[in-house]
Amino acid sequence: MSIDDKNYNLSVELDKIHLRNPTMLASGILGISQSIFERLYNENIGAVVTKSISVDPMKGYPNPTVIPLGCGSYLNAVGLSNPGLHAFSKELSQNKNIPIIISLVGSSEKEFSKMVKVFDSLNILGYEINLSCPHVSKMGMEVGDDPEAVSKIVSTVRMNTNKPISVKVGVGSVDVVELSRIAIDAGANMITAINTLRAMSIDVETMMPILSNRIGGLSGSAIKPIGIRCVYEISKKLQVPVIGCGGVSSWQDVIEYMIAGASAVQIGSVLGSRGPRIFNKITQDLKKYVEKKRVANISEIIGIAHRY
Amino acid sequence: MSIDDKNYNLSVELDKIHLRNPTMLASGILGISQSIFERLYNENIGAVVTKSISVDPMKGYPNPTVIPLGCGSYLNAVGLSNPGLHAFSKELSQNKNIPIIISLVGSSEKEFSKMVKVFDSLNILGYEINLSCPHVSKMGMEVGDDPEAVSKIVSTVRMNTNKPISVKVGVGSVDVVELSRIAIDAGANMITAINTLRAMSIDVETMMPILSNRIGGLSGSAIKPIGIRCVYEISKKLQVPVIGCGGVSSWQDVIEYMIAGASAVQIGSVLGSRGPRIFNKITQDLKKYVEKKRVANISEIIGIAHRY
Amino acid sequence: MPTDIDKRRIVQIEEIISETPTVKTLVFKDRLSYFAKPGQFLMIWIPRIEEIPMSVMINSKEGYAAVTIRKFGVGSTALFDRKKGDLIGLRGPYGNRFILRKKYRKILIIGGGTGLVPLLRLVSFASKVKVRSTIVIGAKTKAEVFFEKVTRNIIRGNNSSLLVCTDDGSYGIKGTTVTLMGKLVRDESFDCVYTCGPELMMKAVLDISNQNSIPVQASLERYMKCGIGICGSCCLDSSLVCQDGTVFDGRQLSKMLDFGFSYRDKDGQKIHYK
Amino acid sequence: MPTDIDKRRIVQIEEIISETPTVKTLVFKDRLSYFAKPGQFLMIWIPRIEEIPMSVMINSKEGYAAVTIRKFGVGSTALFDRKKGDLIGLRGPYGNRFILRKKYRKILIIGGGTGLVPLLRLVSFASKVKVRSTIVIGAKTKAEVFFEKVTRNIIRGNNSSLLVCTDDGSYGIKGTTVTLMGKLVRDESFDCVYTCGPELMMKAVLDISNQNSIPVQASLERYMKCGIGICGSCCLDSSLVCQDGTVFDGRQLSKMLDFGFSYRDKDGQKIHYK
Ligand SMILES: Cc1cc2nc3c(=O)[nH]c(=O)nc-3n(C[C@H](O)[C@H](O)[C@H](O)COP(=O)(O)OP(=O)(O)OC[C@H]3O[C@@H](n4cnc5c(N)ncnc54)[C@H](O)[C@@H]3O)c2cc1C
Ligand SMILES: Cc1cc2nc3c(=O)[nH]c(=O)nc-3n(C[C@H](O)[C@H](O)[C@H](O)COP(=O)(O)OP(=O)(O)OC[C@H]3O[C@@H](n4cnc5c(N)ncnc54)[C@H](O)[C@@H]3O)c2cc1C
Ligand SMILES: Cc1cc2nc3c(=O)[nH]c(=O)nc-3n(C[C@H](O)[C@H](O)[C@H](O)COP(=O)(O)O)c2cc1C
Ligand SMILES: Cc1cc2nc3c(=O)[nH]c(=O)nc-3n(C[C@H](O)[C@H](O)[C@H](O)COP(=O)(O)O)c2cc1C
Ligand code: FES
Ligand code: FES
Repeated sequence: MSIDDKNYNLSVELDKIHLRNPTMLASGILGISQSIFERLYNENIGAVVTKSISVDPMKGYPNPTVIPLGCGSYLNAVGLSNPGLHAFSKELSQNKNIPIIISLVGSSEKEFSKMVKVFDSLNILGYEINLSCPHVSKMGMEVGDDPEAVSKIVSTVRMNTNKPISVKVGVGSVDVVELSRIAIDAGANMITAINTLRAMSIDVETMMPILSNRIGGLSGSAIKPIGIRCVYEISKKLQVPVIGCGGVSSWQDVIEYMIAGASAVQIGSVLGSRGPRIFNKITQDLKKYVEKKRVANISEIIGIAHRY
Repeated sequence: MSIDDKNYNLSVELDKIHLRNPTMLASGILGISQSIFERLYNENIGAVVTKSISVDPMKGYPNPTVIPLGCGSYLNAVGLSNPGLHAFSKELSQNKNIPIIISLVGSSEKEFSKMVKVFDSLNILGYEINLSCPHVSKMGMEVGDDPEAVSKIVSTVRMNTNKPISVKVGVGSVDVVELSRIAIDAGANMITAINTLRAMSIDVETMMPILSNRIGGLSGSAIKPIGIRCVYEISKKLQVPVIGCGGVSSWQDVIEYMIAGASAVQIGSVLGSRGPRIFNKITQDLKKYVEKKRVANISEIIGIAHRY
Repeated sequence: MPTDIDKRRIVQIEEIISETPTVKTLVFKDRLSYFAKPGQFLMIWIPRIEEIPMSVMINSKEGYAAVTIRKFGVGSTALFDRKKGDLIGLRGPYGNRFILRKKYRKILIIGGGTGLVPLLRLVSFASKVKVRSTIVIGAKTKAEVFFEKVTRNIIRGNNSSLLVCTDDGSYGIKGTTVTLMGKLVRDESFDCVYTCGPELMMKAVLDISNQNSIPVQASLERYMKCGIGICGSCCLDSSLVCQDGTVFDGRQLSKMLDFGFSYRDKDGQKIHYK
Repeated sequence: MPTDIDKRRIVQIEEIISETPTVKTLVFKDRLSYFAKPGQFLMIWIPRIEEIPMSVMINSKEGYAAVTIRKFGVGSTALFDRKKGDLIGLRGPYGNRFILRKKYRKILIIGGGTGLVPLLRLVSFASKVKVRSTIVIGAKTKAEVFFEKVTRNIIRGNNSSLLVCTDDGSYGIKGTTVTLMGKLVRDESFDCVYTCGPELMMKAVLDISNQNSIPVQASLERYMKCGIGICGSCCLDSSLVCQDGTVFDGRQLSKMLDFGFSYRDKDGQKIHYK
């Protein structure tokens, strides 16, 4: 792809991972189809993170599962629906050059080791462990809120792979920096911050909760200032790459996350209004930015805000 | 005031407090002047909560302290600036009929008892204890994240007054329902939820954090779905009045909070775009709502969402 | 940025039309739906039960629209069972639309079941701009034929024709829409074929159109959660049916490996059409 | 909803005019500020140092505006020390404005120090609609007089007059703006008096206007954090200077107990003017 050469100055390094640019697909967004991953790659994305995969297929919650709230914010409780380990490893089996990170979710160490054993032979960059889904019991946040479980799960994944591991944290009842530290100590190579925040929306006319699960996760523009804060705090305290996530919808948002300390950013909700093209748009805009600012490589700006 | 009779069907009860309607001023918003409180009362407000007051005057952080983020959201780190116990008790000394709740902030039990001893002789409805300011060390959230400190402070205030006490909780590292339970067990009569969420904004052009304190609290529309969720969860578990707060800007938002379980709501950030008149506007709209829906008293809708 | 169409409206069902024992049309007032383009769909919220995608049915009253449901599983049955005066929620209309090129004079419409819904909006539009339509409505048997009267009303005075066929010959022409289409394109020339209905029917329509070099457009269905291009549940090859579709043209359809072959279930696993 | 004006713009200082040893005007390009109304102010961000309210100074270039700072404490000194090419942030313009009624033919302007900034925007506007202004600029001493030339340029050819006075008589007329105003209103008639400057001066201007039954408008200053009606730090009796003001008329001012009497400090405590 000639895109790569032209974007030389947008490349970033995440542990052992080299990305042609810092944009990534956030987990759970369009994340179950190899054909879609290929399309996103043609839209110049840096890497894709898959939907969080569990050992067994999960149907998730009934609809409504996704609610647009206006102003670029969304509420969702899809309930981690996913095709499961086997169907998904088949889905990715033909992957050659798409930079894919598999997101994993589960409730026991055994489940995680089972998945990594299967996925590790695929052509993938690494893993993201989802410890922060705010609306599924016994998975996600309930694990993330239990420091001991986090440590055990991360160590288990570490023991079963040499590929880089990111742990995805959220705003739960363990401090985000503390949780990140536990994950890193247990063998994670980097941190993704943040997942959605536990939230709810009730219809005033019918007086009923809208999501079938009642409570879900808030994403999009609303959470950007919280994501920026988390990335800033984590990157200030820990010497590992941080992947920023939450409310990115433009090149300015990417830069804001990077200045705050992110080495790359994940993009999700904005696809609801801008479609997959947004990746190409943002990448082109970033290119203009580094050229205008005469930045030799975009990674130079990572964490600059810590100086002030 | 003839307003009272006309709005008979909007009245709500919060423990021993009777309010002519469920709208309240959120703490920290226009909250230091008796003249302003009188103006708000003429705008048909249900009650005012003052700026959080500490024993000694506090200058707060240098500007910038308040940032409009667009879409009805704001970031602030005023640093609990306030005129202190003595100047403020003088400010309120002439109060007769304005329904005022004093918000208290401090770092030790002694400070709280000192304040309550002075304020208790004023014409006020009760107290709100701020345990959730996310950007001032040793006060607010750092206290709220320490269950033992919460318990001690609330008991101390309880011992020094017979007036109703609300404890204001936020999204910190103790679960909001757990924290509320601790506060109630220690003698609080009700809960205010939620305060702002720890957040940050960095200017892309200068690459510098905008707030002088770097980190502040997110308020306004962005946090409404989180506030609704907290009110829903607290009111589901605890049998005490809950005061909803966060992102209210219209009568629909008031109703949504009440359906979720709030007995009253506090309104803050929206004053930045709508001014004090918003209270009269919302109250009139609520009146139309109860008339249209033929609700005898608005309190009938409190917590209706729990049925579904 | 999410726009007006994303805002949930709560509407009252003002009229219910029973089309067949298992198909009903629910009429409601909603400006955005009234202005929906042919091929667009709504996400219909049945409070505390489901939210399902439904094409926007036309209604003769200004400012009104409708949905036509076939009773099927949990969600569609709950919607089917709504009474006059009940409340449902809507967001949308979402998706792209059938395109009627300026140069088209005569078009062929092949509809099966509720697939007629988006097609009738198209026929109505074509009628207004004086494009002649030949509409083929197919059903298994007489009892399952519906929309015949509505269609006649729409095309009245426009030199268009309506052909009804049933698999068992109990009403109209005996045979499937596909066999009928084969005959029609041999005898007459059409500028474009538009279709919506069971996927295997649409696949056959695509094949015949390709063989006869007639442009074709089809409105597809896939399992949808968000309806707006976020969740990925509606993916079909590299397309998102909710955002890139629901309407695809012959060129796009011919390249798709999944079209007429497989779809994804609620958990995202691929299932093959039998 | 917060609108465009709330959006922080980062602008470059393109020109610096030294008005006196302690007063400078910084010129920048910003469309919203260019269109500011007389009396409106900006919140000026000096990155990592302060954010302070500043009236919007006019600039002759299309699309440009300026601020005129008196070096004072931390924030104003930092702004004063900015160099050409430095970046500052802006939000606003905020607040209401001076009102120039259609029927006014002749107005009196009383300005002290940087209080002239909003007044010059008013004079410029008055000039355009052919209203005659008598402008009184006051300063302690000759070295502190500024804006004389700018003002002359604005009123050129408009039959308006500019009077400069100094307390020590080192330049222009000897005396304060207030004594001069006393004389002016005795000799001539004005449709309205507009003032901005030290509060005690404005208080005296209010009193004289009331005694002579002349309408008066004053642009006030209070400590401001948010500039948009949220924090309450700018409260003056039951008004918010940032949202209800900065401009108040004689009727409002006469009812205020705090005007000319007390203001609130950074912690909200009331301080009395000495
Ligand atoms: C764009 C579009 C327009 C449609 N228009 C109409 C219409 O006008 N009239 C009509 O009767 N039907 C229409 N459908 C189909 C309709 O959405 C499904 O039949 C309906 O959702 C079934 O829901 P259920 O709860 O009854 O089924 P379930 O019992 O939940 O599932 C049965 C099957 O129904 C389908 N289905 C269920 N939920 C969905 C969903 N959220 N999205 C897509 N398919 C689903 C799946 O194939 C599923 O296997 C349309 C579908 C799409 C995608
Ligand atoms: C609407 C308005 C318009 C103004 N226009 C101008 C102008 O055009 N030119 C000019 O030189 N000055 C103007 N000022 C005054 C200017 O804002 C203050 O002089 C400046 O903020 C001083 O800041 P500092 O950091 O230097 O002072 P500090 O050392 O922080 O404080 C000294 C004193 O300055 C004042 N001050 C400080 N910060 C603020 C603040 N945020 N808001 C209001 N007053 C403050 C207070 O009286 C304070 O006691 C205006 C003020 C207001 C409210
Ligand atoms: C519909 C939807 C589904 C999601 N599913 C997952 C998931 O499976 N695993 C996960 O780690 N995060 C999931 N997320 C969270 C996103 O990856 C991301 O952290 C969050 O949406 C914030 O980013 P955004 O504001 O760009 O959307 C999901 C978000 C949405 C909106
Ligand atoms: C400028 C500002 C100052 C605030 N100061 C306080 C405070 O002193 N004490 C407190 O408990 N909450 C304070 N808050 C939080 C509000 O009371 C409220 O919880 C929060 O703003 C959410 O409500 P809103 O979205 O309606 O603004 C402050 C909020 C703002 C915006
Ligand atoms: S339905 Fe969610 S992407 Fe299409
Ligand atoms: S400056 Fe905040 S209310 Fe006026």
